[in-house]
Amino acid sequence: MNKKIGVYICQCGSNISDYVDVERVREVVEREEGVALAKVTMFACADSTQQEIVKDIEEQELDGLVIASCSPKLHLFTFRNVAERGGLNKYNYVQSNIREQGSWAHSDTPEQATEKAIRSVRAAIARTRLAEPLVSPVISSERTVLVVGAGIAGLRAAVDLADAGSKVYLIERDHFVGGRTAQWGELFPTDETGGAVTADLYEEVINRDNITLHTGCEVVSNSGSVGNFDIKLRIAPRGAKADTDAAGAEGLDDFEKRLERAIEACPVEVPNAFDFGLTNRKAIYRNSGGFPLMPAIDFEHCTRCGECVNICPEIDLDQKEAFEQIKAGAVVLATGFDPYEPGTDEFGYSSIENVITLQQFRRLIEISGDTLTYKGKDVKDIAYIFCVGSRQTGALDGENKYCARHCCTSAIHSAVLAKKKFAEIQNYHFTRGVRTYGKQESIYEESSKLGDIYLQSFEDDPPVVSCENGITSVKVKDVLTEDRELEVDADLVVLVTGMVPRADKRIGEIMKVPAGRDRFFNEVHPKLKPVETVLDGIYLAGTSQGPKNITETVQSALAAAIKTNALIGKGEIELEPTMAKIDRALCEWCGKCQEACPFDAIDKTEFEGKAVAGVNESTCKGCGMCLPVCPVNAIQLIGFTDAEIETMIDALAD
Amino acid sequence: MDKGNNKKTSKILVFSTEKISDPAIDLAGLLKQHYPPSVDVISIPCSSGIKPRWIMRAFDKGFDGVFIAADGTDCPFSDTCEDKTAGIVAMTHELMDGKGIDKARLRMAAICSVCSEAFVKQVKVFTDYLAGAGKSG
Amino acid sequence: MGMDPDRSKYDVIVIGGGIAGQESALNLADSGLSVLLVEKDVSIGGKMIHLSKVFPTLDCAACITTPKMSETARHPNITISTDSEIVDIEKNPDNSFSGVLIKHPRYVVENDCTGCQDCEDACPVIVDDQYQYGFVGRKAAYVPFSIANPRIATIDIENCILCGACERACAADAIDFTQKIERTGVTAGSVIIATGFNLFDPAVIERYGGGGFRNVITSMQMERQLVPTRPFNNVLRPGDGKMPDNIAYVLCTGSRDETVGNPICSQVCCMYSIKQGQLLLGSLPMADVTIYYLHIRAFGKGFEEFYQQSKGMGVEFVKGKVGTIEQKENGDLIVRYEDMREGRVKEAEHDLVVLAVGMLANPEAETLFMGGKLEIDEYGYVKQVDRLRNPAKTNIEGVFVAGTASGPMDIPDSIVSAGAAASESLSYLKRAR
Amino acid sequence: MAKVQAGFADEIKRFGAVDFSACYNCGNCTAVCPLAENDNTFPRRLLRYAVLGLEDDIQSSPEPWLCYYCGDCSETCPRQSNPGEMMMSLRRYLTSKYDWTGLSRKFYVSKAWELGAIAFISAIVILLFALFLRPTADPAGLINAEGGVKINSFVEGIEPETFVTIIEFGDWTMAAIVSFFLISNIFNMYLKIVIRNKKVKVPLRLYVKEAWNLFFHFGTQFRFSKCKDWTYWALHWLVMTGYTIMFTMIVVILPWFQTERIHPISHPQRFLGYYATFGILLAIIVWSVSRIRRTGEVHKYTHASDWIFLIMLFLTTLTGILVHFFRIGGLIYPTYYTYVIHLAILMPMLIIEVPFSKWSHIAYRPLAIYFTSLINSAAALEREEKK
Repeated sequence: MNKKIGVYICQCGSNISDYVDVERVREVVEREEGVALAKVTMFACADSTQQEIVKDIEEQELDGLVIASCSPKLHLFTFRNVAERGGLNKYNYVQSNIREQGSWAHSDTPEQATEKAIRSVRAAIARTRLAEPLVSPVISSERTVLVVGAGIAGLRAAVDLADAGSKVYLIERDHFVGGRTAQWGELFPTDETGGAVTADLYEEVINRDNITLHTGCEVVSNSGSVGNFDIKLRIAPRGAKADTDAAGAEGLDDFEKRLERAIEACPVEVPNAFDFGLTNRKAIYRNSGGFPLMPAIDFEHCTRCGECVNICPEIDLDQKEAFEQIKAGAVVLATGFDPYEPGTDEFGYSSIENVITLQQFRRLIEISGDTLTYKGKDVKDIAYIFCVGSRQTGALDGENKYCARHCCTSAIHSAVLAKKKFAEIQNYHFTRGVRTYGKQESIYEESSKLGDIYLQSFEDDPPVVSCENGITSVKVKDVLTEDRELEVDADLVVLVTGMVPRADKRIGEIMKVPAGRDRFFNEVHPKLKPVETVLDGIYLAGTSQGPKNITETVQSALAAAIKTNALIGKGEIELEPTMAKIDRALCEWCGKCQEACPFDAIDKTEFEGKAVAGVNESTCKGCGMCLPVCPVNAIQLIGFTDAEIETMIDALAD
Repeated sequence: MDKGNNKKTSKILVFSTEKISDPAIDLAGLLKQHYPPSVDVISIPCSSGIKPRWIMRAFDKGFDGVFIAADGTDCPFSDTCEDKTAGIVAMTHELMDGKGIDKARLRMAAICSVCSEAFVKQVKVFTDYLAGAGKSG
Repeated sequence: MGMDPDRSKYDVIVIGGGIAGQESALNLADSGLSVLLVEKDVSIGGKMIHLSKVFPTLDCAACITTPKMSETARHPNITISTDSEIVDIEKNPDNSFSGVLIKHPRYVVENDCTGCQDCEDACPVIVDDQYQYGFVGRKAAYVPFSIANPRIATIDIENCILCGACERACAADAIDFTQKIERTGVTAGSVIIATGFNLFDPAVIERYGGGGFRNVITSMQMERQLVPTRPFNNVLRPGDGKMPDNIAYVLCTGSRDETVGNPICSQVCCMYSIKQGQLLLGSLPMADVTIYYLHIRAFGKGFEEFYQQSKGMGVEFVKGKVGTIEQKENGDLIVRYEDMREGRVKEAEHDLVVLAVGMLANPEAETLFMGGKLEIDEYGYVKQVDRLRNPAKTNIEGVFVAGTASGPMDIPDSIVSAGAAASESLSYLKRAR
Repeated sequence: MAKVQAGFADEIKRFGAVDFSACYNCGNCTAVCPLAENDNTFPRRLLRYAVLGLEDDIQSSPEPWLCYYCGDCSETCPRQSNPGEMMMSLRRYLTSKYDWTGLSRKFYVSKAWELGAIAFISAIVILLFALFLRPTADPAGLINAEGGVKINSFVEGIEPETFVTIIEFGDWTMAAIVSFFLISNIFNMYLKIVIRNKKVKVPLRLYVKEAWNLFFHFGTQFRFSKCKDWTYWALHWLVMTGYTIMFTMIVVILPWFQTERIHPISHPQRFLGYYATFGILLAIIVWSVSRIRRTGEVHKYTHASDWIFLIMLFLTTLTGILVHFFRIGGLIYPTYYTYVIHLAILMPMLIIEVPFSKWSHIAYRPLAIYFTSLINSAAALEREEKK
């Protein structure tokens, strides 16, 4: 108990010192037992302060360090590193959070915030007095990455992961890769088609030996953690071999034709989800331009008539689902988004015939011939209603408060596309304020110059879609025209629907990835850790983290790739030493701890002739679930021992 | 606790979890959603790792209430967390009964990583309850 | 620190030590590559280090940047060269890149200086402090700013009168007026351009006072007034030091404006103005803040919520571009705008006007390569030649672009883009081997 | 509830407006405009009406006439959508809409129509001279005491007084035609702006009370002086006064103006004539150079009607000057032939430009100010009554 402890109280510029009297905190804690020095700093995290702390540790021979500053979520590792540079064991450093849980939370009561800060720092000092120097265990890590989702983010991440030297499992729940991007035609700003972009990436993926692509595949379970995820995959039957080796000597073109005939032969027709139900497809199907080349069987609707097999013997209606157990060092979630599905009668959706979503409109442009027609009628005047399912505030109150970011540009680009492709199109945009940020402004300008008409409303007065005598019209109180009531008759109303998180939450549940306020997977910090999750070894790519356009999606996929590589590239990972420790003298094996452990990290072992519990260090994650169930209190969690917790309770209670 | 001291705001000890509920409490601060400053927080890895003796220690040392900001279904370790934490509360309640401590002085609620408002509401209601209980007792 | 003359071969040269350059360098260094980080200024940190709190989380910019700066400075795989530029980059037949690293003399021996600021006290010359955007003065011998990295002195030789006072004051004998420009040849397998952006200078807009009105400031100047290391320790209007109580924000100053040659949106001004509005309501509780806007571009994660929150806090939002600003005798300002919902022209009086200036391309990127081989887009930014597949790729194979060098971007986007540039650079090098 | 008519923008573009659909409604143009005020804001609001095709609203708006096209709006427009030229085009459009004959629209959108009409009227004038008026056989009596040419005596068998009366009759006929069309167009304008105004009813007494506006603004062009560059106003005022003086002299007091003898230079007839000629000529030169060089926002975009107007005015002035100096120089035949050509240009210019084209603004502008003041005063009265 003779530790010499250094205490630093950070003003955090003024974030802390505006409300907490840091000088008073310093004066009080300076008198605490073991405190060798107590200082106030402007920015504890600044390099110069770090150097000063290192110097203090060395010169004053400190053996404990307390920094009262922001949340440890931001700078725990920064300061542990400082401690180490001073020659201190990093676990002899304790952070006291007097900003998020101090000055900011109690900015209304500065005096009491100061008192709370004093208690918090004293508790940290008390804990430091008892802190043991710990050594972080190092585990070996698989140089394998599981990428979930083979949309543009997953495909692109897989390529760079593989190039950097990792083995990659790329899995896609659908039978075809490319995700949403494959569904779009010309893309902003280069006017390359989504099909072309995904085809290129697919080519890159299959040309790499160290990428294993599974389509029709999803994660069933995961029992491991960082470095060693034990993941079980289920591969749904495709009804055919996924690769095109089958083409053989026949040549690809002839093989193609045969596949077409096989599809032609299928008697079953169901709505085509790829075209958002605008067209039908057969029970044996391919997405337009989709990869892999081989068609897949929709077993839900297939009648097993065998017509297709007669033409194409490569088709195998008896294929069974398969399971594969893999080990991965890290996981990249590139699971994408769902387009927002408007409710019945939301802006006339599903109650008025010619009201469709932006995604349907994109497909409609793709599948239309020389003229744009919807349900057999020529389309000339198109009304676009923006922010459907996004920015749901005011009169449109809903659960999606966020802006879906890509849709303004996407809708305007689609409108320009339609205008260029088809004759006599007139576009009317009912916006809530156009958000073509950055260089995307150019498409807004182009569309205006082409004669697109923009109207605007605020959240309290959304446009109204109605249909009378077969004429659909949109009315709005236009803020750009003295709040005048204006009306547009439209042949087609396009609801500019944004992105929402996937309705299928299974992967999040299996990997236990938390979601944010917007229900997308949450990053740790938008600036410090934008592609990381709170779970070590699990990274986010693309729109699984939030709405993005394609460039941004690819950027985040690549950022996730390099972070993943940095983590597992060395083949070993340093772990937190926080884990359960059994007091074998006390333990009288009852098995309750083993039952409580979710990681199977506790086994029955023998010690001096009696049965006791033993902890497997590489599988113990330090959750502490075994602690309270022990009837004889024989288990301590390293870093959270009874002594440490209780001394903190005592300090806080004073 | 000294009964004559009921004018003082009730002291509450919160057990939060490093990955789930502590970020929510941080967020409450970030958004300046004020709550009583007599609420102190100890952060641990998982709410199902709280020992009843820690809670009893807190009552012994003068805390009016103990609040477990549980991981709930968001627990990164196991989906059994909720039940296990509830089990800890039940175990502790027995101990509290034995010492004649009002069982309502221990509360638990799942606080997700962004449930800052829920946290603030919980501790405010709890504080009010404890203040009322102090007066009547 | 400083250049080791024997070490002139690197895996990657990162040009620009702002947040994007640092993030790229760290990502590559963590992946085991050696990186040379070249920074033109005397400290790394770029623009971000001078900001106050950043949206939408409102954590202080310094709290995020300083640890990153120390991590970069300490990383064994990263060599930093401040006060430096790299010119005449060329692609060699073996696909490597070589260039000339020019290190400008600091007139201070980097390894000897302790950052004690004694020279600063001794120096008799006072000039405008560029890091405080002209609000206060600094000496000719000075430590750039309190959280600079490296935090050592430098001598502003253009303003120095060579009196020698600093030399006499320096206990460490670190002042050395004999330092010369050093030129070193460096080679690397790949180059990342992270040269950032320039701020729009509103002096060209006459109807906003052309830089002549006393109480019209830029958003960057307001940013400096809001940081903890601020010049006045409070928000004051520069004309007379009065605490403002009615502040106007003029959005799209120099952005989305063909007349100044910048037709695109700067992507950050809406959000930083909203953020400053929130911070101002915090530091001047009695003040009114009015934001004159065209469209609020709150598009990122948590941005719309942040915008709604500031409306709830009482920040006024007025749709309409400010046409003219006029200065009254007492320094107050009259802004004229159209209220299109009422069909009327309105004038409003404010005691401080903040011009939300946008981003412009940094033309330096264009001159890095021999013969101007690097392709620039129509807005002057480094051209991304394959935005949909390889967003960091430029027209020169092996050269990548990170952050705002490729276009306007906020901090989260810059960081992600820097990660992408690092990843593409890493893959490029691995494929080449 | 108003229906949006997307095609209307194209109709406006026929009258000259360039890329105005680029507008993103920032309101900068209105805010920088020194003339936009209170309820009469422009140009953005009018541009907006044009984009949306709110025809009735445009036709009932006096605002296009309240704009003097200083070009500030176009110069500072962030999207370079030329609100100033848009307002100019709206004036052309409105001129065509006030005109019930439909001729105005034809003249504006078709060069063939406009040039054809000019040629037609010129031909009539020349034909009338050629058919009915024979030059006198004896040129000796055509020189007056001052050695100049007698202007009213060149037709055989017609006394100078009679000649002046004939020309005066021609002038009056032209004035009658011009006035008939102009006044009926003005009435149309009055209906659209004041009578069909849905917001207010103008009480009769206001017509008298606000009448000073009409004369004051006609005489001073005061609003124009509020534009940033006073030289624009000065030049315009010079032209306007010169034109008015000239018009008065040739139509109202022709016998006083077109005299047989040449008055000394101090005589007001010569003095006023020189003033008018100088003013008009200066303006023609400045405007033409500016339009050719495209200096200043105002003259960046030139519609065919602008050039035709300038050329006609120039030719009229030039022939007028020539007649004057040929007279002084005693050149008999050049004087007479030039005089005929002068009339052959002047007549079509006045008949076409005044009621159907550009020159109608001399009436529409002060009237628009008058009508605006009527509406605004009426609205103010109604507001007061409500209180």
